[in-house]
This record gives sequence, structure tokens and C-alpha cells, in this order.
Amino acid sequence: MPEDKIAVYFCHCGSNIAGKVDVEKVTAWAAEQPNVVVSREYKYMCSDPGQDLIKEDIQKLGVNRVVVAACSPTMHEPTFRKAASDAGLNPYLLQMANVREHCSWVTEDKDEATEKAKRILNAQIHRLPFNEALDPIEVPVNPAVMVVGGGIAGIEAALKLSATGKKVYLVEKQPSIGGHMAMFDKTFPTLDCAACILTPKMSAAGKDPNIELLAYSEVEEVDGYVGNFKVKVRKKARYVNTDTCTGCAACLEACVVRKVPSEFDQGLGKRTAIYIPFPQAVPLRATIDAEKCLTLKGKKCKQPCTTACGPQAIDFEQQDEVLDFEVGAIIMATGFELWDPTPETRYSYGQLDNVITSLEFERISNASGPTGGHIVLKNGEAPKSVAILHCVGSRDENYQEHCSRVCCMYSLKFSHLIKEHLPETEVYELYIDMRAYGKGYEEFYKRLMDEGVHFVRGRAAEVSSVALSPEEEGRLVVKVEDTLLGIVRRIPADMVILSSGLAPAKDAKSVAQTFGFGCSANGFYLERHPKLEPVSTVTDGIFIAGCCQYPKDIPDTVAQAGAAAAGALALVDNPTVKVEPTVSYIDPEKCCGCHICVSVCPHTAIQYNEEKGVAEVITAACKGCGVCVAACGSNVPQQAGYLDDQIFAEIEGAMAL
Amino acid sequence: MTDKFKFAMYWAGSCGGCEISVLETGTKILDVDANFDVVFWPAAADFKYKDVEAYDDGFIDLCLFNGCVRNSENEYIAKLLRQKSKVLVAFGSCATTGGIPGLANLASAQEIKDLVYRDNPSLDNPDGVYPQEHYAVPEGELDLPHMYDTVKTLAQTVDVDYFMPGCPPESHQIAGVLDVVITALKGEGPLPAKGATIGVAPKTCCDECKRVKEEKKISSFRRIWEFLPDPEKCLLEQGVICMGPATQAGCGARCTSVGMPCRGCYGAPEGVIDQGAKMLSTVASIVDAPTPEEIAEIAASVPDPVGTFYRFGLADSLLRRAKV
Amino acid sequence: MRYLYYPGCSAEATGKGYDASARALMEKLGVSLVELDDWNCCGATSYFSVRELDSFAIAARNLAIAQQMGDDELCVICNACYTTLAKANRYMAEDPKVFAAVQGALGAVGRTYDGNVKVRHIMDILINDIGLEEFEKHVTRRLTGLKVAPYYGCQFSRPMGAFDDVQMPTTMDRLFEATGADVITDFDAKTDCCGGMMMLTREDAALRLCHELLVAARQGGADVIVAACPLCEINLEAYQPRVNKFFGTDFDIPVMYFTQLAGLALGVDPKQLAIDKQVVSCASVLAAIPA
Amino acid sequence: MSDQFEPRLIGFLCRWCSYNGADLAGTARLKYPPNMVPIKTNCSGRIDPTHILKAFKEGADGVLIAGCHPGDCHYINGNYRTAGRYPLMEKLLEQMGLEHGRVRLEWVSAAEGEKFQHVVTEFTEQIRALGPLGWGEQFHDESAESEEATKEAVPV
Repeated sequence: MPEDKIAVYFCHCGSNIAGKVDVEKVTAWAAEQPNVVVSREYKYMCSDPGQDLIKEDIQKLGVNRVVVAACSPTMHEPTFRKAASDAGLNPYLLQMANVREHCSWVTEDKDEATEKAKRILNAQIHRLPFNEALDPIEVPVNPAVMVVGGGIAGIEAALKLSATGKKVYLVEKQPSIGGHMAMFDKTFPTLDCAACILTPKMSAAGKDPNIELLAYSEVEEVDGYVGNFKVKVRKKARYVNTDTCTGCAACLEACVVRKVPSEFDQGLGKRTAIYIPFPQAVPLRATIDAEKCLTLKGKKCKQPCTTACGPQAIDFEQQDEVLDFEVGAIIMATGFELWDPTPETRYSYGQLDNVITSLEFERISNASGPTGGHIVLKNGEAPKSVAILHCVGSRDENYQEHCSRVCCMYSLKFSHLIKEHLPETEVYELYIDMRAYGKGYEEFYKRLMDEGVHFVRGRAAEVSSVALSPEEEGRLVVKVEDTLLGIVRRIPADMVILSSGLAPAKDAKSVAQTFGFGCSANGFYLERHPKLEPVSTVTDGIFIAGCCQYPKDIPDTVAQAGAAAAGALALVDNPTVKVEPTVSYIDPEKCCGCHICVSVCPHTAIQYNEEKGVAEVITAACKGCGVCVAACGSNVPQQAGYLDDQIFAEIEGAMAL
Repeated sequence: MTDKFKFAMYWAGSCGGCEISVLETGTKILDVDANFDVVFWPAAADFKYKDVEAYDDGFIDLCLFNGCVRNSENEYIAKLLRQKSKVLVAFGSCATTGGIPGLANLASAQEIKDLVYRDNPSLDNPDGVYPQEHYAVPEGELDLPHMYDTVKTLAQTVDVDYFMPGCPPESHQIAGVLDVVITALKGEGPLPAKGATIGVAPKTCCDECKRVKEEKKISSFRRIWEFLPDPEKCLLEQGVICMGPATQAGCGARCTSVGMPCRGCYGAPEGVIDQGAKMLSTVASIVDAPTPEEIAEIAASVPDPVGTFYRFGLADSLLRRAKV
Repeated sequence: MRYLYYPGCSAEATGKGYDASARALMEKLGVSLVELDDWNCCGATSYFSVRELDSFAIAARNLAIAQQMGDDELCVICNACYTTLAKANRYMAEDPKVFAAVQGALGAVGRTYDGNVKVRHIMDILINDIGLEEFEKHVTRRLTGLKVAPYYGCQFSRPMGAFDDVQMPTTMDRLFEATGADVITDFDAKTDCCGGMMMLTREDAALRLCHELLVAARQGGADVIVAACPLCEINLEAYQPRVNKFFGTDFDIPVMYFTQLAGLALGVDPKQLAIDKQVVSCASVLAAIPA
Repeated sequence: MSDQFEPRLIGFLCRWCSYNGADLAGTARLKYPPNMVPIKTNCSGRIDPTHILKAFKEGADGVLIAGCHPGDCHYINGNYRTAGRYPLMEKLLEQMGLEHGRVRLEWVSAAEGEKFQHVVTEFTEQIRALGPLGWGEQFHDESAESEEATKEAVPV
């Protein structure tokens, strides 16, 4: 073994570190430490000249261990390891000491920050002699990609990937793809018809030979790792043979159960028990709602649907199928849910008629919706006054603290649609702040002001039915403090639209768990890095796009879907991928075959070899948690990069000062 | 004195089982006699400390030291024997890792004396008499060794050449070690590297245990008087805390073969620096329940973790003793 | 069942009917209310804004006496007393500084309080301890057909919401449904403010609030409004003529303490419930109830 | 700086949640006491009770273990193993005479920078209140004393 020659590099990070830590002092101190042959400081270690320092010392001074005291390894460990590698040093002989996120940024006092930086650095100086050269493990990559969620984000990502010739599995839990966008009437600020721009993409996805559409299906289990995911998908029984069904809708005409609230119409319209959610559905296939169908409920029915169905596609015996897929990457595009305003009782949603959610208004204003696009009240009359309440369930500590980003704009769109359909109708927008941040948005806002919409700055206090004046008689009254006028106003309205915020899907947490990543505090999927890796997750090979990550408008969703597709492609377009070598290994000479590691491995990556009587790690399946190392009674499994001796040395180094 | 090699054996803080174990080697003891002169062995022959003090340094070729260092007398003799011996072996669990007496490190010497001479419910000591280290009688002054607060292993006291664990070391292992030493002393073979653990087998006790081992998921802990364990199945899988996975092999798994769980007397396996912590980790890791709260509750139900996991190793553990 | 009982200042003045009816109602239900010894004003809602620590100490003195009397619960009828006393408890529990300061103040008068007396609204006791099932068993005169507007006021469930929904309380609705009354369950103004003490300082503002409440009650077709707080009750009832004068209306809606109306349903003598002391005549209500 | 006791703490952080949570506290410039040196492992399930004892032996006054919230573990259920080891470890340390609270287990997600700040601040104060642990120092005196006693007690 050649002697250990450690080089220490202390990064100023401009003033991010040097503003709090006495860099000169720590660097001078480090130079005196055992095995340290060179200790340098530099303004920006991540810059090319900074990296060159490392390379030169490796080549000229024969440095064989490196510690870079700088930012979090999450940020620049790959950068510096690459530099070391370029200079001929095994990258795993380089460690980072996180003196920015864990020290200079979180410590008030300069002396204290300097002392803490020394302790953090010393832990790594002590650790390095125990580091071993490691080689990344190369595993083959399956070129197929699975996209979960068939809204605009999922469709866009699938189409992009398909265009590169990759096989794509598009999983959608509803009977049709399309997601929320398919329910919208117009889109802000350009007022394109949502269906006009979405349906071509839906049908392209449906016809694409590279895209296998798995509608009415849900992912049940995900196993494997980057490049090699194994996914179990439950294809729910439609009770209709999708190969023979032509989507002619004759069965819908025939069905005797006619008053099922339509999910697609937000319950405002009705559908039959055998149904196609909307005319442009993709795939255009009928589905039987097992909870409503008389036959499937075991009740008597003459089954007119079977008679009506020419191709004999109805199959009451159909069962759920569980299918296995192998893919190299996964894109999550599972969308959002509209926040249910029922708990906000002061707005009387569900208590007073004509208090509706934004999504309900989308359906009302939609020409293919339950009112044929006529903006009408429950009694069929046109409203003379409409109040649109912003930030319902958004920017509210009681419910969701976040801003849902799209509500201001879709509310403006509603105002426009109302003014367009009913020019005489008064429209009130009750807002906290108007957020018109996108391209063409501010202009759209201005246009609406010119169209005569009343903008009232104030969060609505209450929606009531108590009439204090003849004008209010028989109408809804919105109470609000107009913070620009400084008065409390009572605004009579015939219709109140609650611009509900966007909420994470109710099952977001459990879905994230299934796929092995997490959720942010607000419940949306957690990206790997908020700025630099907004479409990646902590699990390599799993990407996120659209509103499952955070509320966003359609342009941003589409852009993110493209980014996620590019991320997935950058992975699956390679024959192999390198995975971290921090995996466990078992010395068969030492293993006694007690099965403890086999029992605790979360990824069943350890198997017992009956013949040899020892446990064996399946390297490709090991994800490097190290649970087996801690669990083994005799420390036989060892985890590369996290050896006990390395951890002990870090403890000693940290405690030595 | 003959020109045979010189043999010593000493009994410090321990029960004496190690001495019996040497005798249990059977006819092998004749080899000792054939090759060695016994120059100090209080349990077997009448030598005095002053005899040992009179020997030249390094006079003794092989010294088997059993027992922990519990008091000033133990320490004095340990140092004396180190000085007089060429090869000093920490013999048995107590000398190697503190053994059962090491559990006294949960208390101070005073607390132990209080319990024994004051608080013991079956005690009749109305005058509260405690043993005195110095006591004057008409014939002169009587002295007792000073009892320490902390039980130490032999290696914590003096430099040790080899470690031979076991409570007691198994006779067949003793016989094997004697063969190696005799061969080496005769110049016919090498001695093991200094500091080695000798008289053991590779891997852990589980390796020698004949019980069938499968995946381990424990939902409750049991003790063997609570049920009839399946004689073929791994005891740990049946919820019995068996130290096998964290214990060096060498004993031949005698305990588990008769339905008793391993108690860990052969000490930590190679590569483990703290047997108790390691076994604690093992046991807690295989607790299986649907929620972390339930897992925590089951794991915490292990009674007396120190007594269970450090039955032989407390004095040699990372923390060595309870906080004073 | 027995509860230590804190009547509060209003009970000796405008709120006599609440006190009398609460005692009578509970007696009918077999519950004895034992009045707290030497109780003092809770400090009411406004004192907090003036001298916070003093107001906690004043409230805590009552709780200290309760503790001394060996009770760990204190029954309160007035919404304001309820919130004030509970607030003192909460601040003492959450802030060691407040706890220490209050202890110091109590110590000066030879008292001590550990923070363990739970403040219970009488409605909480009715619903959760006695229970609607038991209550219904005692109903002898069903209020069938009587349109009741349940008015909770601000401090019944806000801010704590200890025993009912913060925004949309329903306990009073359920209590009167158990009497067979026709409860206006969608009474829109059930938690709106009555104007409170503003009636004395900004009468116009307070009257506006009362007016809205009365409109809401009339719109719902209320025969009677029931209240759970002496201040709400007096504002809604005694100020009806002022409201009428200001807004040109003709309100003459009986307003009762909910304990009075519940007492009637249980067959308690109206005199014992002090119904004759109400400002707006309750004759119409009494007439509507079968004997 | 005042002359109050400054505890020396070790914090084992899992790489995916708690280490990132600590990073987030940094990115958000949330301030907390400088007493704890973090040590990264991939999963809290890698942390062996031996590491904790080692930290105490080396002079740590307190040890924090932080991992992903149950259900959020990057390794499915690695943190369940931590959840099992921790209470048993606590029980053992209590027998060894360590004050309750010298070891602390917390679930800190990658999004919980504030929680990390709060946990470290509170833990530092908690250990400050407990005072120095000073393991290891307790053996020194006796060896000197034993030299004395040896000479005295053993008749030569």
C-alpha cells in the first residue's frame, strides 16, 4: 500500500462559505493534519481552475486521497469525482465535507462556524485512509418507458418518447385518457378550445404504434432499479371486450340505468351504467360501472346492452388482469385533484344552490357539457350577476398554504366566457392578489378590465342567502371587505363560482411510496432538486411532470412533460447505465448462513445459496441501504463506501476537536 | 527442576470452571506433564507468590490466566505473571472479555457491598459490619485486596499474547491449543500471530449449530421455559434470544444442540468490536410488525438488554461500564 | 351526576334567565350544579387586550378555587366566560412564562392552580356527558312544529372548537331536533356576530349586525331564536325596537336562552325558567307548545 | 461567547431524507446551534448501535439519528429497522446509566428544513441541560488508584 497522501481543498463559494468560516485559518490548520500533504483554498472550487487544482496535485504531487470542503455533495460531488477521475484517481477516493449547507449557511457566529467547519472537515480527513477504490457498476438498460397518468402531461411525454422510436406504456386509471384538460372549455389566455388542441394529441397517442395504451389500469407494484424496473399493472375489468367493441355507443342507448352522475361532468350531467365518459374518449370503448350495472350487482336485468351490441363485445365474466411490464424509466404524470371546498362552510358549497366549483363551471360553460354550453343556474335561468371567489383552499393556513398558480387566470377566463355568453351579466372577481405572471397573462387581465368585469380586492368572508334589501331577495350574497375602498360590501349574485385551489391527488403519498420517492410538505411529489432537477425524483430513472409536482398551467405542464421525456430518453437511449457501487457484498468464507440478512433486505437482493450454505448479494438488485450490514451479527455483509471503519473514523475525526 | 518447559495457570476473578475445563482434557493433561514443569498453579500445586516473584523475567514459557481483574490482588498477579511469562494467554471468557463478573460494571464497588452486606433481604447483619481492607487482630494486621469499581479484562491490565474465549473454553479446543503451543515451543511449528484469538473455529456459532435456519421474522420474544421449542428449528426464529449470530464459533454449539440458546460466551466474532451492540442490532432488526410503532414496542420488550446481550462482554465493550 | 358551576356576572343581571333555566334544566335531568365558591368575574373578552397577564390571573383565580374544591371540571354557561376561562388554561399550558406569572399572582392571594381544571360549556355536558338519547327520554312536551333558529354566536366554538365544529356547529341543532322542534338547520347566520359590546360604543355597527341576524331568522321563518350567551341574547332581544327604528323594520321575534326552551320541552315550569322575565314576550312560543 | 457548556453532538443522517432536509435548512439559511457534526449514511437502517456507542466512547454528549418518515424510506422499510433498534438501544443505555434523551430518533424528510433546524436546536438545548457525559474519563482515576492499592494490599 502506498502511503496516504491527502489533499484538502477549501472552497470559499464566493462569500457563501468564506463570509462565515475563516477559510485561511481552517486551511492552515488542515495542512498540519496527519496524512495531509497539501491544503489549499480557492474562491470557487467547482470552476474549471478550481478543478484543475485538484487534477494538478493528483498528477504532480501524487495525491491519492482528496477532500473538498465546499457545498453539499448532492450538489457537486459528481463534479469533483469526475475531476479526480480525469486526473487518474479513483473517484471514490474523494470525499466532500459539507461546510456550506451544514455549516456556513446555518451558523450565526463566525468563530462557531469556523470550529464546526474544522470538525466536519476532520471527519473526512480521518475517513479517507479507509476509503477504497470502487468501480461503478454497469447494468443493462431496458429501452421501454412507462408513463403513469394520461392527462396532457402524460400524453405529451408519451408522444415525445414514441417519436424517438421508444416503446411507451401509457397507464391511465380512468377509462379514457385526457385528464382534467379534456373537461375544460377554453384555455387561458389565448382562449383556444381545450378539446380542439387536446383531442388530436389524444388520438395520436391512441393510434401510435409505439404507445401501448393501458387505460382503466393502475400500477400496483414497482420493483427493480434504474434501467430495470419491473411494474405490475392491474387492468381493471371493463366487462367489455376492447378488441371487439367499436365504441358505437349503441349499448349506451340501450342501458336501463340512466341516472348515474357523470364523473366527467362533475355530477352535473348523467350517464348510463355502461358508458363512454365523453364522445372523444381514447380509447373509444365502453365500460360497465360494476357498482351501477344491475346484472353485475346481481339484480335482474334483461341486458338490453348485449342485444344492442353488434360485435357481442359485452362480457360480464371479465376479470381484472394483472400484467407485468419491464421498463428502463418511468414518468409520473398523475396530476392533481381540485380542492373540495365543502369544509369551507362559510362559502356554503353543498348547502346553497348555485354555489359551484370552478371545474363545475368548466363543464357548464362547455358546449359538450350538461347544459350544452349555456351558462345557467340550477333553475335554467341565466344569472344576472356572478361572483368568482379566488383562493378557495389556496393561500390559506387552514387548508393549503400554497398558491395554486392557475386560479387567477382561469377565473379571468370564466369572466370572459360569462361576458361573452351573457354581456348584460355583472361579473365580480374577488381576489387577494391578482397573479398574472405568464406570457400574455397580464394583457389578458387588462383586457378583462376593459370588458367591464368588477375587480374587488378582498377575500370573500361569506356566501349567504340572507337578503337585507329587495335587490338581494332570493339571491346569494357575498360579503367581502373591499380592501381598496376600505368598506365591507355585500355583493348580490345569482351564481358564485369558487375558484378552488389545486390539491395533490388523495393517493399521492401512497403512489409516491409505491414508486419509492417522497412528497413535499404540501403533498405534491418531491423533485430531486427544486431548481436543477425539477423533473427528477430521488429514485434514479423515475421522473415527474405536470401538476403532480406542483400546480402549473398547460404550457408549463407540456414543457415539463418534454423535459421528463428528455430525461427518460437520456437514460434509456443508452445500452447500459452506471449505478453507484455502494452496494453490499458478502464474504462466503465468513458467512454462517443464519439468514438474518436475507430476512431484512428490503429489496430481496440477498438470497441464500443452499449448496454453499451462505447468503449471496445479487449486486444488480442491491440498492445500497446497508441494512444488512447493521443487522448481521458478525458484520459479514459489508457495504462499499460505508464500511464500519469509515464510519468509525468519521466519528473519531468529528470528536477529535 | 527439569529442562521441561515451564507452565503456569492462575485463577483471578472467576468461578474456577476454567481450571476444571483444563482437567477435562482427560489424558491430554499427560502431555502437559510430559512437556512442562508446573511452576505455578494455585489450584493444583502449592506455590507461593514469593516463588513467582523470585523467578527470572520470562521464566514461564506458557501461562494460562483465567478470571477478570477485579481487585488489587488480581492486578498485581497479572502484572507479575506478565513479567515472568513468555506467552501469556487470557484464558476463558472472564480474562478475555470480563465474563459474567463483568456485569458487576453495572454498579460501583460500594453499591455491590451495600447490596451484599446491607440491603440483601436474607441478611442478618444488625451492626452493619462491612469487610475491612485492614483489620487489626492480636496477631497483627489482616489485609484484604482492594476491590475496584470496574472489572477489567486481562488485556485492559497487561499486554496479552493470545485470547482464548469460552465459559469455559471447550476441552477439545484446549487440547488443540496445547498441541500447537508444544509444537511451537519445540521449534517444530509456528505460534499464531500475537494478539490472535485461539481455540476457536471460523465463522459464528450458527455455523456449528445444526438447527435449520430460514428467514427470521419475530413478532414476540419468548424464553425457553415458556414453550417447547421445535428441536429442529433455529431458536432465534422461534423468538428465543440466541446469541449465536454474534458469537464466535468454537464451542461446537453445545448449548443449542440441547435446546438452550447460545449465551455468547465465545465472544464477538472477528470483525465485531462490540458483541452486545451487534446482537442488539440483529435482534431488533428481525422484529416484524406492520408499523414502526409496533416494531418499536416488540423490540423494547426484550427484558434486561445489558444482561442479555453483554452477559460475557460488558467489561470489554465500547462503554465498558455503567456511568459512575 | 354533579358539576361545579360557574354562573358568571351576567347571570346576576341581564342573564338571570340563563342561570335560572340552566339550573332548572339540569335539575330535571338529575344533574346537580354546585356553585363555585366566591367566584369572580372571568375578566371578559376585552380585558385581554388591556392587561393580558392580569386577565389570565383573574380567570385563573376561578380555576384555582375549582381545584381547591377538588373538582377537575367546571361547567360554564356564558360563551364569553367559557372562552375566557379556557383561553387562560390554554395559555398557561402553552407558555411557561404565563404559567409562572399567573402562579405568582395567585400565590400573592394564597392560591395555587396546576392548570388541570377543564372548562366545559353546558352544551358540551348536555351532548357529550348526558347524551341526546338520555335527554330525549326526559322530553315531556314535544316542540313539534315550532320553528327554532339556533344561534350559537361567536365564542361558542371559536376559536377552540373543543366540542363542536369551529365553523359549522350543530350541537344546538341536534338538541332541539331531539325535542321534535322544526330546527332551521341551514340557519345561515348561526355563528355571525351579534355586535357584542359594540352595542355600547358603536351602536350603528352593532345594530347592523343584529339586523342581519334578525333578517336571517325571519327569512328562515323562525318562531323563536335560541341563544347560548347572555350578551348575544340581550343584543338580539332587547335591541329589537332600536333595530326597528333604525331600519324601519317590525321585528318582534321571541329570543330565549336555549336552556329555557329545552327546559320547556322537559316540562319545567316556565316561571322556574324565568321566561316571564324576557323582554320580548314569549307568549307565542308558550302557546305553540302543547301542555 | 459565554462559558456555558457546549455539547458535542454527532448526527447520523440518512442520505435521501434527513441529509437533504439538513441541506434545505442550509439553503433556506435557517440558523441552528453548531454543536452537531453530521455523518451521512445511505439509510438510517445502516446505523448500527455500535456506531452510537462509538460516538459516546469518543466523547459525544448526545447522538441524533434522523431518517425518512415511516413509509417514505427510499429503501422501502430500512427505517423500520431503525425504529426497532432505537427503543431497545435506549433501554440498554438507560441500564448503562445514561440519562434519557442522550440519543434521539427523529424522522426528517427532505422537505423539512425547518423541522431539522428545530430538532437540532432542541436537541442541543436538551443535551446542554443534561450536561457533559464525559464517557471514558471515568476510567482514568481508578488505574492510578489501583497502583497504590496494589502495593498496599498484596503482601510481598
